[in-house]
Amino acid sequence: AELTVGFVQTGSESGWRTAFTNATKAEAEARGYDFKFADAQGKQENQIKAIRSFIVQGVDGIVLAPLVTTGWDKVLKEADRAGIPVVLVDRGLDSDPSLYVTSVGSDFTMEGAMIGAWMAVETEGTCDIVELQGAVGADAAIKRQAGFANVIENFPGMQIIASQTGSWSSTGGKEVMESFLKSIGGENICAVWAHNDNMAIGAAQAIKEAGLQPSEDILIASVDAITDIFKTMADGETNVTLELSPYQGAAAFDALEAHLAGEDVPKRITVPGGLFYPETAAEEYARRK
Amino acid sequence: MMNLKGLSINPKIWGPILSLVAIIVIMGIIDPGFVRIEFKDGRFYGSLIDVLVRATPTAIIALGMAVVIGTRGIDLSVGSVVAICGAVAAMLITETDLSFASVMVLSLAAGGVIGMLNGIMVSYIGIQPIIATLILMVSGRGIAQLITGGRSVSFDSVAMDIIGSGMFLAIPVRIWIAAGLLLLTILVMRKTAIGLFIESVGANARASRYVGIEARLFKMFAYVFSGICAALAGVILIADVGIAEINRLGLWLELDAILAVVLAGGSLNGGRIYLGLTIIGALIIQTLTTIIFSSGVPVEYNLIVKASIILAVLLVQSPTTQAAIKDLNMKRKGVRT
Amino acid sequence: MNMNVATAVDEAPPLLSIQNLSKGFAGVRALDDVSFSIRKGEIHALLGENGAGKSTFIKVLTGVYSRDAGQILFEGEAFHANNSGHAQSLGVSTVYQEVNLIPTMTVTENLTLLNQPRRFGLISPRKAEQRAREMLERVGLNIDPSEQLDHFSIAVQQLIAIARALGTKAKLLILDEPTASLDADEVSRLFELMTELKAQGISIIFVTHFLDQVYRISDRITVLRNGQYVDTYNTAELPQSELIRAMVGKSLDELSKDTGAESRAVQDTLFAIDQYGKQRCLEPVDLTVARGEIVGLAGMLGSGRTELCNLIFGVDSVDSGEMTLAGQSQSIRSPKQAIDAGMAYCPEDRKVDGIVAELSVRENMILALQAKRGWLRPIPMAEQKAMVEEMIDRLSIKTPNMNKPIGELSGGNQQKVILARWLLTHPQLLLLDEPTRGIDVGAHHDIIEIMNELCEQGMSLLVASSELEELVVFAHRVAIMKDRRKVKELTGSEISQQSIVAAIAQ
Amino acid sequence: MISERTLPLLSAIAVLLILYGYGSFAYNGFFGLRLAGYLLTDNAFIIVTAVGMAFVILSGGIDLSVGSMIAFICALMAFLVVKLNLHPLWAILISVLVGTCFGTIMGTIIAVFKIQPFIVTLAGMFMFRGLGYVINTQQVKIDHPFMTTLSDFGVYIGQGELNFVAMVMLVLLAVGVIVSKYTRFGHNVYAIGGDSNSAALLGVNITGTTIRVYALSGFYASVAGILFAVATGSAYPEVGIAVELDAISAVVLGGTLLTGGVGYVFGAFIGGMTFGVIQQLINFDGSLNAASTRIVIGVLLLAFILMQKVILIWARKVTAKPV
Ligand SMILES: Nc1ncnc2c1ncn2[C@@H]1O[C@H](COP(=O)(O)OP(=O)(O)OP(=O)(O)O)[C@@H](O)[C@H]1O
Ligand SMILES: Nc1ncnc2c1ncn2[C@@H]1O[C@H](COP(=O)(O)OP(=O)(O)OP(=O)(O)O)[C@@H](O)[C@H]1O
Ligand SMILES: [Mg+2]
Ligand SMILES: [Mg+2]
Repeated sequence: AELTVGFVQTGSESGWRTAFTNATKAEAEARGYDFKFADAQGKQENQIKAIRSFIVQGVDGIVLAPLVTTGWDKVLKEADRAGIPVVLVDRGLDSDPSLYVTSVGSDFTMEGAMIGAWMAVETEGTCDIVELQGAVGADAAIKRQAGFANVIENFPGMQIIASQTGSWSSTGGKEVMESFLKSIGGENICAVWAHNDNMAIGAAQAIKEAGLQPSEDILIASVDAITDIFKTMADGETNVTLELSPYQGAAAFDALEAHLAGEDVPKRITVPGGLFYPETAAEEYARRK
Repeated sequence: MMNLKGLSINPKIWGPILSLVAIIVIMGIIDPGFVRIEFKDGRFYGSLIDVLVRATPTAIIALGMAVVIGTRGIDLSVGSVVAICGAVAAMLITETDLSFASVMVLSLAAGGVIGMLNGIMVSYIGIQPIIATLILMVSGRGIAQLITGGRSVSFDSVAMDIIGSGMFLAIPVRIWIAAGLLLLTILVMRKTAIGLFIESVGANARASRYVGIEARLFKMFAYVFSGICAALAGVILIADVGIAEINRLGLWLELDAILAVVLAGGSLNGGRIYLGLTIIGALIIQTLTTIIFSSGVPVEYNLIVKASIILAVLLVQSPTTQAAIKDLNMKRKGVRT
Repeated sequence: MNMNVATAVDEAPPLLSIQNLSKGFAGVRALDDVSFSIRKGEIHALLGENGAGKSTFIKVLTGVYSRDAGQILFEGEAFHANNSGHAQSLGVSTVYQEVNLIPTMTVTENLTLLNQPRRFGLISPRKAEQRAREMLERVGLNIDPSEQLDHFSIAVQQLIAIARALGTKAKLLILDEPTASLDADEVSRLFELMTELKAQGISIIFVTHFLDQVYRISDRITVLRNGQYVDTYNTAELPQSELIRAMVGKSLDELSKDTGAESRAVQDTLFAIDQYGKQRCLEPVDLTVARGEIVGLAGMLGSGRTELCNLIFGVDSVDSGEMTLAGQSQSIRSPKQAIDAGMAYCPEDRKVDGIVAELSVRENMILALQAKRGWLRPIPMAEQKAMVEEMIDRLSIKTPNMNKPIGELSGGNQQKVILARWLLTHPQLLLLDEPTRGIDVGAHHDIIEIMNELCEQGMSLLVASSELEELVVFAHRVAIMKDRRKVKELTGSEISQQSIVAAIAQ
Repeated sequence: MISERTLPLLSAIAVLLILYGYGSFAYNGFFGLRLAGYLLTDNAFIIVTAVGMAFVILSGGIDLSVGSMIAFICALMAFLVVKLNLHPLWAILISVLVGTCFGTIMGTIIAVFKIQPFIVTLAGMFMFRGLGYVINTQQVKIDHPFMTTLSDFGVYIGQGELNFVAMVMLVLLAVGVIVSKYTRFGHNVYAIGGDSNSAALLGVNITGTTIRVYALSGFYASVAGILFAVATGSAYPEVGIAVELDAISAVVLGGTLLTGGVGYVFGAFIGGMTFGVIQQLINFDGSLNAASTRIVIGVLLLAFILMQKVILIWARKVTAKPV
């Protein structure tokens, strides 16, 4: 019989998130699932409500993209009691692993480390970096920061000299970068490390308007690989972006089906991401547009 | 002393201006770089210029908000209107061959239409403003996502670049736009009777009805105007970075706009509208933000700093403090004579 | 008259003694070095023109405003109320000039606020309602106390406010223009109560503009003028002309008291309504007003005068009947339409329906005219100023300048501004609901003169008033309302206070 | 007793029942104690916040700080329990005290300095969120057997669970209703919301009442924060974003006028449940994408309000007093 699967998404806070939702939905349709979608609008409490509504409806499985890593024990126990398996996507949980089937996703710490490593190579280990964070306290931000810090710790010539929140947006990124350029001086900044592409796009604008050449005078690295960043990169304004795969649905559904079939599923499934450089940017942009 | 006496005609008017000046002066003493303005590549360059440039969207929205608040209303939907109109403008630029002028007109018209929906809900159906506009605040971003299909839209447009970061007479174009809008608004409000009617409706809607003012029409007008202002801000915001990110565009702008109006002395209970001071209010907020960004305060202290300074400004301006200062002055004078 | 006779005779220490009290507002010295005293168990009238400082005095006394200088002794001890509640707890209970109750609460809640009866520590609604009924009974009101206050007319609210003040145990009761919109029966009732209280040794300060009431009830009179103390008199020893001179500062010609206006031949009908009414609100009414005629509307509280005016002016919509104005049939659904048709309406409740408190005197005055002209044709500032100045002059409105917020004017002066607002629109038919509410003797006289003048110029007036004396003076015809229907019409020589009272009582 | 004053609340209840009825009719499992239990639990902390907010709104004010207050209290709880190893009971006590104190401070600024509540509480909103960040920027698990006991405590009624969180909510709701109706403080709140000038002239202590109103709101918001911490056993700095808007709308949907003086505390419960039911309707449908979800929420809100208006007009006609 066809499976009924509920998908609890965090919200639609970014283009990447929308792409993720769409990809997952398309995958479910391709498999002929009865697919139920709940958008939590960026609130954990709404995600909990959605899980409970799926429990009441008696779905066959729940796919959860947790907004935060903590606070799930109770509701996951309820799902467990109702015999409904839960698969995590996008990020993991700080919970008893027996409460979910598996966790599909990328590794934020790893991503931070990859960017750090790229920057270390590019600048030969000497670089004053400014950081554009997303919202304070976002899990992704904390882990990427940690991974990044782990790497640059090894290079005495590398340090983060300023850090601010650009609230995930290009206007925010631009505004913060403008202030950095004034207060620190463009010539004293070697690279920008933006926690998402949008802020990188804004930062590049600010650098340009200050009469400097982004990606040459100041390096720019970011995460997400949204479509628009490839355009900017192709224009030679940012240096690197890290892809976060929005195609996690297939892996999650596979795991769910395997679990329902009584097979063993590994607790952690990592979907690969990769760095993208200006060389392939134009091509990627054309492909993704 | 004479001078000060002249200034103290109305603490309500001088409060916000002096607060702004005080913040800038204090910051200038701590960090002279903050107040330095250079002339470089045919344009002015400096943190204070950034403040002006960055404040324009908030200031423009706050103008509309001031008028709405004058009618004893509130418009929570402006952030979403920014997103919708940004989306409309971006889509029109990328997907059609319309001239830039038509794009502008259509985008602003979209804002006007949404404002009209708000206006109808508030003044003709009688829904409380905060709820009526909350409806569009929630669903408006959804509409914006529908328009672009949920993705962000980047575009190339010379005209938009000019709006976003162009210069005219060495001053950013968007400052001209904001100044023009302010002037136009003041003209419309003060050289016609609209301003009087709106203030009257806001201060006492019943009495206004008795004198034959069509309260509903003018309330409606206020929301339409607010919608158009938000649309204009939306266009400026996307022009700034050449990309319309509907998911975050204009998020929480309504709070800053309301804050600007209230800092300017506007009362949420309706009545007097202070257009010029509203701009000052927006500048105060932006100055704070820019100071926080350029001063190296750790991120997690941003909000505390902002809240503390706002509170300080409010406390100094408050009627109670003013009265206490006056008392003190009187006593001092009393001792002297 | 330095040492006034009244205090010299009295040796007992006064209940309240006010010494050198001063209070200034921006640009106005509302109270300037005022001293006098109130005895135990007397009714003390506080008189003066509009803006003389009576209300300010009361508010300073009860701590609503802080005083700039001066001392108050209450039972021989320094009295310093921080606010009205404090004053109340010290034994001073006040009914302020405008009705100051909570419109959104029920009558019971209003009456028992701060003094709710309790059971087991919680408020007992049943006992509260019972207490409210008792309080209402004292002032002769038979209404359902569980109804919301703003469902009642301003006069009823006034009575409720009085009932509330009477219900609190006070040594000094202050009533600021309590009778402004009451009719004769209610006034008598109130006076009985005041006499009763006086017998219990309670002192009362009483503010009014009705001199006959002053003579009926008060023991002594203190007159204020321009914020300054004029003198205190024994009522019995002071002729009315003297009193007026003390208040106004000059002697006023004997107020022209002709026996009544001539009736006009109703040949040139300007305005007519035919079976005008609304279910649950007003029984269908027929009424005509001729060009240049003043028609009075008389009746008891709640008889439907205000309702009739509201219906005519489109504040409320009728569901039956027809209206013609200047020969044209009208269908009026909103005040705007009424104004466009040539009407104007000065409503009864000036605080709620009249003034726009934050706006200036000038703005308030031109508001109706401007609304009539539409938003596109603003009245040039110079023209505005000229018009406003003329009106301030003509109605002798007391304000330091025309840019003062109207909310800061004294009650009577606010009323004059609202009247001026409508005069500026030059209507064909002017509806006035209690137009002289809270207006002082001098101005009262002026206003009646203005009304006569206007009707000479061909304007027609429909005036609802609880002041029969006034109606008799200027009305050419009086329509009498009772239980929301028109019961009788009196013309010309038929009009007298007695005949009106008789018609109402029928 | 149907009086004019209760009509808005009654029509809100009617519309809530209509919505719930529609859900029960359209979706399997919607009707029943299980979802009912979930509705009470899931919306508990919004409703608790809204009850406090109801007092503020009835007094003619507004409190924008509640969402941040919840975040701050969560962070404080986590700090006290995890970092300082305090027993959760102590942590709860301290948190409630601190929250109430902050409310009192805001109330004092509003009342004594006569600054508009909107802006004072907006500053409070920034301040508390900021304080939350300063205490910790991480997501913290509050692991303590006592917390688990609390969150697991509940009585089953059929399939539905009435758990600790829902119980606290119901108790606080009852307390709120009683305070608003049967205490002098409650009446004073209505009085200053109805007309604060008149209230002052009648002798109501405006300053004291205002301060207490915001203290009360601070109290309710901090309990809401604790309920959140108990329900999820965790704390993170982004908790409660925009909860102030949810709480305000819950109050207003429950028939209370934002201008003050008119409405009922119980309306906060109705409004909060309405939001919950609307959300579950959308979840049960399960076919809406993110964009349509927002739009449908808006449309349902509008429909709710319009229905409420229609019922109100109809009821006024039916119950209008004959002369
Ligand atoms: N709050 C205020 N602010 C400024 N001026 C005020 C204020 N209240 C009263 N005044 C001024 O003080 C003067 C005295 O006013 P007050 O209300 O005491 O007069 P009154 O004798 O009660 O007159 P009325 O008979 O018209 O009620 C007036 O000139 C008035 O304009
Ligand atoms: N004595 C009363 N008893 C009960 N209800 C009353 C009384 N007086 C007024 N009302 C209420 O007040 C409302 C307004 O009456 P209205 O103002 O039309 O009467 P009015 O003749 O103008 O009297 P007023 O002199 O009070 O203005 C009525 O709807 C009625 O419900
Ligand atoms: Mg007075
Ligand atoms: Mg009347």
